[in-house]
Amino acid sequence: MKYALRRVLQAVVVVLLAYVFTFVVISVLPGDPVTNTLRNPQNGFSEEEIQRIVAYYGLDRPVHEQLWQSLSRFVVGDLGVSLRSGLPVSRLISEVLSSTLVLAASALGVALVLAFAIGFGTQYLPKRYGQGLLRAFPSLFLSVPNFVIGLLLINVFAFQLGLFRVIDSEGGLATLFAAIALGIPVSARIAEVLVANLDHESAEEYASVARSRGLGRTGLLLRHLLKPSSLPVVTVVALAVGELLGGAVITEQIFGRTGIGSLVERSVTTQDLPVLQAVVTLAAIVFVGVNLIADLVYPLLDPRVRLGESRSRPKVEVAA
Amino acid sequence: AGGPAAGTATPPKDGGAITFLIDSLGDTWIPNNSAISSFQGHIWGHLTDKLVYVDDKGAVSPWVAEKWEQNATATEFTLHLRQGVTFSDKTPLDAAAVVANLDIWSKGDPTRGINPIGLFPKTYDHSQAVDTTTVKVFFKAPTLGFIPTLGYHGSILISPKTIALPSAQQADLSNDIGSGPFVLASWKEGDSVVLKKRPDYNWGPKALGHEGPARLDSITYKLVAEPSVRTSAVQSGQADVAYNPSPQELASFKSQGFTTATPRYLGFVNGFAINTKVAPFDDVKVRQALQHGIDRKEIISTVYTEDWLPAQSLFQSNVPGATDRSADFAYDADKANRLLDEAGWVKGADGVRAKDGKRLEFTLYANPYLAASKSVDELVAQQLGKLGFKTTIQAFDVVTYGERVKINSPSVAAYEVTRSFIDAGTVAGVLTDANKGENWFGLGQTDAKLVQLATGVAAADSVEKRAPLLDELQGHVLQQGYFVPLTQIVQRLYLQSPKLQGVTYNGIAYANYYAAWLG
Amino acid sequence: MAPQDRLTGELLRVEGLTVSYGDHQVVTDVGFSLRRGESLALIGESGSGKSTIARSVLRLLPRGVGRATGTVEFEGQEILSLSERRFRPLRGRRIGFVPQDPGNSLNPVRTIGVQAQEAAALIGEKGPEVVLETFDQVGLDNPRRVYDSYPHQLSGGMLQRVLIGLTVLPRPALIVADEPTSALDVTIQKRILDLLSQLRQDLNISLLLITHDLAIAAERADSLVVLKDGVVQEAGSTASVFSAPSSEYARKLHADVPALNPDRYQHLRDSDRPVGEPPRIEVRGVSKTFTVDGKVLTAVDDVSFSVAPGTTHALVGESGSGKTTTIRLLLGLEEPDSGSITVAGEEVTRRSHASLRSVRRHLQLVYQNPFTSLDPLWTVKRLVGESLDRYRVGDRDERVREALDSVGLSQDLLSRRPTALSGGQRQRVALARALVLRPDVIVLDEPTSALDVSVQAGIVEVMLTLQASLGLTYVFVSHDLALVRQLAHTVSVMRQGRIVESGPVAAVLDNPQEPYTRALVDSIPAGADPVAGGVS
Amino acid sequence: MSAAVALPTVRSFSTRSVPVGVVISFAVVVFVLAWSFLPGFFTSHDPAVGVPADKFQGPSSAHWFGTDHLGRDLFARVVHGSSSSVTSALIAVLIAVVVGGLIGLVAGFVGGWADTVLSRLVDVLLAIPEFLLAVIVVSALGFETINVAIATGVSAVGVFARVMRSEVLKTRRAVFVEASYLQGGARWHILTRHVLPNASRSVFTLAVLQFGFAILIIAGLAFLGYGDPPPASDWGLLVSVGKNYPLAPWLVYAPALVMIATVLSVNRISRWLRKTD
Ligand SMILES: Nc1ncnc2c1ncn2[C@@H]1O[C@H](COP(=O)(O)OP(=O)(O)OP(=O)(O)O)[C@@H](O)[C@H]1O
Ligand SMILES: Nc1ncnc2c1ncn2[C@@H]1O[C@H](COP(=O)(O)OP(=O)(O)OP(=O)(O)O)[C@@H](O)[C@H]1O
Ligand SMILES: [Mg+2]
Ligand SMILES: [Mg+2]
Ligand code: NI
Repeated sequence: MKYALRRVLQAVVVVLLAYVFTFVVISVLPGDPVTNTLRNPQNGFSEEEIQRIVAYYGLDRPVHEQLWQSLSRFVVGDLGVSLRSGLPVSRLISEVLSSTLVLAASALGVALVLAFAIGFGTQYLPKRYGQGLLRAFPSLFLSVPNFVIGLLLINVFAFQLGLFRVIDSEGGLATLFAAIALGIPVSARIAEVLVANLDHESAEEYASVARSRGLGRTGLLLRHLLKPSSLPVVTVVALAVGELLGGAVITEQIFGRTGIGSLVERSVTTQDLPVLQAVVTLAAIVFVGVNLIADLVYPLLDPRVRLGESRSRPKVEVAA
Repeated sequence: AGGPAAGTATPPKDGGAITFLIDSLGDTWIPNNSAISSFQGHIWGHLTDKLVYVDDKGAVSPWVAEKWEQNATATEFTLHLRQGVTFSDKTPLDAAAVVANLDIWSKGDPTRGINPIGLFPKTYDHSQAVDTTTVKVFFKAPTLGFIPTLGYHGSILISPKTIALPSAQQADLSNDIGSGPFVLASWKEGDSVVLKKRPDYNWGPKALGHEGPARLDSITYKLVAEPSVRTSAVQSGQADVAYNPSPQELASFKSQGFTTATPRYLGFVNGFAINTKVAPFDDVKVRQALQHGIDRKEIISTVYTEDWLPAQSLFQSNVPGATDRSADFAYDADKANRLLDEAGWVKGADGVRAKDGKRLEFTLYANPYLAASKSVDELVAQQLGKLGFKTTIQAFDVVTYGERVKINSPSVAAYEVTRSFIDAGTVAGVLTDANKGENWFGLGQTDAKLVQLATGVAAADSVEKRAPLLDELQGHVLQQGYFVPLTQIVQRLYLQSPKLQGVTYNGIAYANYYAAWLG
Repeated sequence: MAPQDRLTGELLRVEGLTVSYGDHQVVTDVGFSLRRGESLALIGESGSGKSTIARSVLRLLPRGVGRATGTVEFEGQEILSLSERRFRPLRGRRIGFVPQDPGNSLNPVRTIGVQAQEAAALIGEKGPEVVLETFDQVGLDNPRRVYDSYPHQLSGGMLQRVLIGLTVLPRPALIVADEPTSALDVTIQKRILDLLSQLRQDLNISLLLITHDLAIAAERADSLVVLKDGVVQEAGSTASVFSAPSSEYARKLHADVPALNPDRYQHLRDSDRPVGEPPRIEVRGVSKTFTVDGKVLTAVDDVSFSVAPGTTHALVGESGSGKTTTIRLLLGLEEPDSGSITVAGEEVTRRSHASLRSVRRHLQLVYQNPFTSLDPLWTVKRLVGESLDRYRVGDRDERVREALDSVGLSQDLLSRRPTALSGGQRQRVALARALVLRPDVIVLDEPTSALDVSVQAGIVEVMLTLQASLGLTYVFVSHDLALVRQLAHTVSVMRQGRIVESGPVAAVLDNPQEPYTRALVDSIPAGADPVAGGVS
Repeated sequence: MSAAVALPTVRSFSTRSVPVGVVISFAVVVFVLAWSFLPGFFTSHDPAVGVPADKFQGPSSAHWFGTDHLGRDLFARVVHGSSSSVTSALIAVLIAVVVGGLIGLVAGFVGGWADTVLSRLVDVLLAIPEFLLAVIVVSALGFETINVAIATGVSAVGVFARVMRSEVLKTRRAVFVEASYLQGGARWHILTRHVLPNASRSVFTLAVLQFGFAILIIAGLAFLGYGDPPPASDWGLLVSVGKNYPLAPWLVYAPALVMIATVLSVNRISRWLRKTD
């Protein structure tokens, strides 16, 4: 339990640091949505007017003061007000969060289904023909820019086949196809690990021994190989959460969905610092939280690993 | 085609819902702070009314203000309001409400983070409600542009209750009460705004040729950031209007039977304001060479379609007071070459002209407010390249652009203008630095003729007296090469389902669906 | 299958068996036969194809890669060409399999019980009773606990018992055992082998035993097949192969097994050495504890011994008894909690790395595993020469070549990297690296346990020759008593961090005083004793 | 008898045959590199100047990839854009390798206090989703291709730091490092001669893989409009401009296919390197 507590504390520190980090990075560029809107030549504001409004938002104070103020607000749960829209950041986020979570969860579902289909396929298909092709899929999935997948899917399934309507962007099928676009690269990562593990596990001595006990291919796969091969998938999935949240920026843009991703997109172009900070911190919380849970739950799944042991979950090498 | 959409094939009928795909829903919904947004203007245009209506020819006609008078020096105006106009919360839109609006437009409220309306005349002094339907407005100096400005997209009439709210609440669109033909049904930040018709609406502008409530039941503005997704959705019948399709594809859509609309706003044409302090543009010949070296026809045929018009002056040709000055800057490559030769710029081995060891070059900053700007600049760079004039293109996002590209800054030799206005008098405030003018050409008040013309335009107390001054001013600015027009600007483009009819476009090129119907 | 086959005839007949992995042929034209109730041993060095043959018989060659041709007849039925569906019922039911490494042979994430049920299901049993009964039969103390455990919670010996139990549970006619004990401690090896023999007799099961250990084969099998590079070198009854090996290879193999030739290197070992000099190494009352997960573990407990110059001192004991820790203390790689150590009169404990440098010149270590102790990116030349550079010794190339010569390595290897060397070659490189500074003392931590017997014999010979010519002092760690008898002068037997017995090799091994030492000595396979002597 | 540890089999050191897929991958990479060094050799068209009258022509023998909205030859633009695409991906990888590698090396080798501080920093970098991090960084630096490359590099620093650190830790504990120490090796010698070369091997393989991903991330950022102004023709920019013309789909698919082929090849090579390690 001491271990769990330490991990939680560590996670909290990381989240706070992520908050500060974002602030520092974004503050590098002097620019903010307020001055930006004001400087739109259509507006024709004078310099004094601009200064007055900037002062209202406290944007003229030294950076460290701003950071201190925003950090002390953040700690008590106040995310501040969006400079761009003037709405409370917590409201902006709570409005779009569920949409992104649904998308990310569906994408994860799609990714898992695809990955396991590939994984099982490699164990069943004859080595020479189907397998080579199947094994090439993860690589291919990882090489296609996700916006190309998105544009392709939307073109074919929404416009050519009319399966879903883009304006109904939160609808079931629309969400499914967005999830496919977002999930494909993730499925590749999972499949890579899964296939490697299935190969590895099936070459393990215990697989031979189990077969020597009369088990057939399916029995071996389901009773023996599946569980140990899937365990590292927990790690990959936990890491993939980051990719899902990051990838949502583009997927949401293409599929015309609201969500954390499109919120980031909009806020970045206007340098809406409070929103960006909140979103990045939220993403960090989700990522750190999921990984924390994975760390704490893993020992329950894998009898070999005990909580707090230095080698807890197997570290999967993340390739970017 | 500009103006009302073509095709009135089916008779008007009531009912139906349309979907309008838009590339952004702007930033904030605080009415004062957002009214300028090119995106939110669509929604404000249906949620709110204005005091006057300005059509796409710049003609001003009554709306909430039934009639108005002004004194001889154009410093005092009296507005007579229409009776019985109410906000959607049933409170009356009366003289007191108008005074509240005028005050907040002109001054904003810095303590609440509410900006003034940028283009509202700075000469505003105060206004008072004479009775429930009469408002008197006082100015410190002649303000010819006041009445047309009331039809500008910023001047939206909002309920005084809303105006009194703190900014965080005004930012919630559902708190923003207007008197328009539509009311808010629902909205989701960064996603969509759904409007439904207001059944008791009965005070639309006469100019739109429709009375009573709107015909359509609802309008959904849905944010779809990808241009290709917007157009494909209209093409496949999933939506009715796509905002800002790429101009080059319009012809092809048209041939497929879709309606396209490219209304022009009132304002300056798209062109370069030249900083005469920056080399090589400190030489009038180089400026003139630039004017004559640009092939506007090729721009239109390559980047745009024949719906675009070449510039005839520095104003769009629909602006009252604009005159045809195209001869002053007509495309003539030989002339441009000659001018550059005369100015002493000699072509080097790499095809770039040079003088005293300096190359003839400058940077164009593509205007992020105009989608086609990059393509136009690329083409201009190609054309100038043939003259031996090297042009580099720099493109920034809106934020960086606002930071780095400022008009009249020494690093910006040519500022790409995209600016709408409702009254040509605006020009007086940008040409020189007199009266805190924007000093577009970096001349300060050194060009006496320019100063004199600008002051004359500003001080004019009637449109008739102003017209000849305006004409002379346009001629002077163009002959001196201070401004290099490109094309008349179409900043708002629409791709539309052929079923949607009766759409109107106002003087700032916003589509209005009050009178529209689905065939 | 003919009825008489059931009782007496041939159970398994292999003929012209050829196996290849991809286009790499590893077993060529192998043939042998095994009669009902008898046992046959396949022996040969690592990589000679023993496991491959076992897997061919069980049809467990890796899918898609391994391909077997020839004939394998089991109970009169040709099984290589049988469809998987028809063959599957034979696996487990008629042919059982005991694997080499019990630690890897059970699914690590499922309980023993779940896996045991798979074996019970072969004979239609559902409940845990049969399994528990079998566990009892194979000598597992607490069957219920074993049943509920995960593999990692049991020791290697227990796991091997479990595996043997699962194999015999369906009462197969044949058990294929692939090195069933080589991953286990010596003392446990003997018990497991005894268990197998016992069950075999009780249940009348035939055994195809695979081993690299001639001594075990001699002790346990009725007949032998000797393999080299996938080709049968010699086959016949154990007695005949032992008494009159007809092939060169079998003769050499026999000669290289320490247990069968305890006095092979006597002449080298007992050559002249100085007498009366003070001990080169003195270890006095050294203790070392580790704290793991809050638990204190005494790895070395009050250990003392001394080594005379030019002699070999062996440290023996089962795994975890503290041998490696002791020598790490000796080298100054760990700090003892108490006690003192001197090497050539110099204290090595409680000193900094810098101040130890001068001692280290004369004190070198050869690690157990040559696959991890050589930087894979370095060439042999750099590896061997490293210490010369560090200590700025001149004529580097000359001394490197000399060192390679002395361990019997050709100069051609100078520019190779470890990955391009065999295990034996690597260990020789490690030895050369230790020798190149011309130290007085070399510490060797199980230097041959990762190597084949014949390779081991080569290394041992080099060691002893060097000792005879250079007067080196060795501290030699091993769990192999037979090897210790061949090359050491003195020995300390360790158990749970303590030295339980020590003294001259002959005295300790021939006349062990402690029960633990006796158990260790007993577990040396005796070989086919009556005839063994006649061969050396 | 020996406790025959499962040992890696000594591989015969014959020249292992290189799989066909890897050969093709190398060919693709060589081609792309050739494009970026000698674009003029592969196309005679000017990437920046087109014939406006020839705009939006589909792929043909005259214009292999068709022409764009200003009538410029798309193939020429792809070829001329490869230099910048390859360079920016290289910059991204370089930043990730150098900065991440250094952090990982110091954390892993120095340990203690430095490790704690650096590891937290790395945790922060890893906790922010990579693409999000890149978006934030590029928005702070300004939307230019070089900044996009820097942002992409920064976003991968965490991964490289972690891999480097664990490799350094692993190598530092390796038996051969202790052996070198016993041979009289000092800290610096061990670090530079044993730890760094061995730890770098997996970092190198990862770097090759990252090169492919960097191309994708840079393209993704370009897709969002964060890239160089025209007439730059990085692959990502080409796709990002091309997507606005749905009636001319080749403007998206031609550069996208080049990108996919390149990334696929690089990934294949990295995988092969990892296997032959
Ligand atoms: N799956 C495989 N693919 C390719 N080659 C293999 C495979 N398994 C074994 N080999 C090779 O086949 C040869 C024989 O291996 P095998 O495992 O049968 O030897 P062994 O006699 O059992 O050795 P050991 O004593 O080390 O267990 C070796 O050269 C080995 O490298
Ligand atoms: N660095 C360490 N930290 C914690 N425990 C250790 C450490 N090194 C050794 N031990 C423990 O000390 C005990 C003795 O280990 P040591 O390696 O000396 O045994 P050994 O006799 O060499 O065994 P083997 O024959 O398996 O090599 C073991 O229980 C081991 O787990
Ligand atoms: Mg084997
Ligand atoms: Mg040991
Ligand atoms: Ni052994």
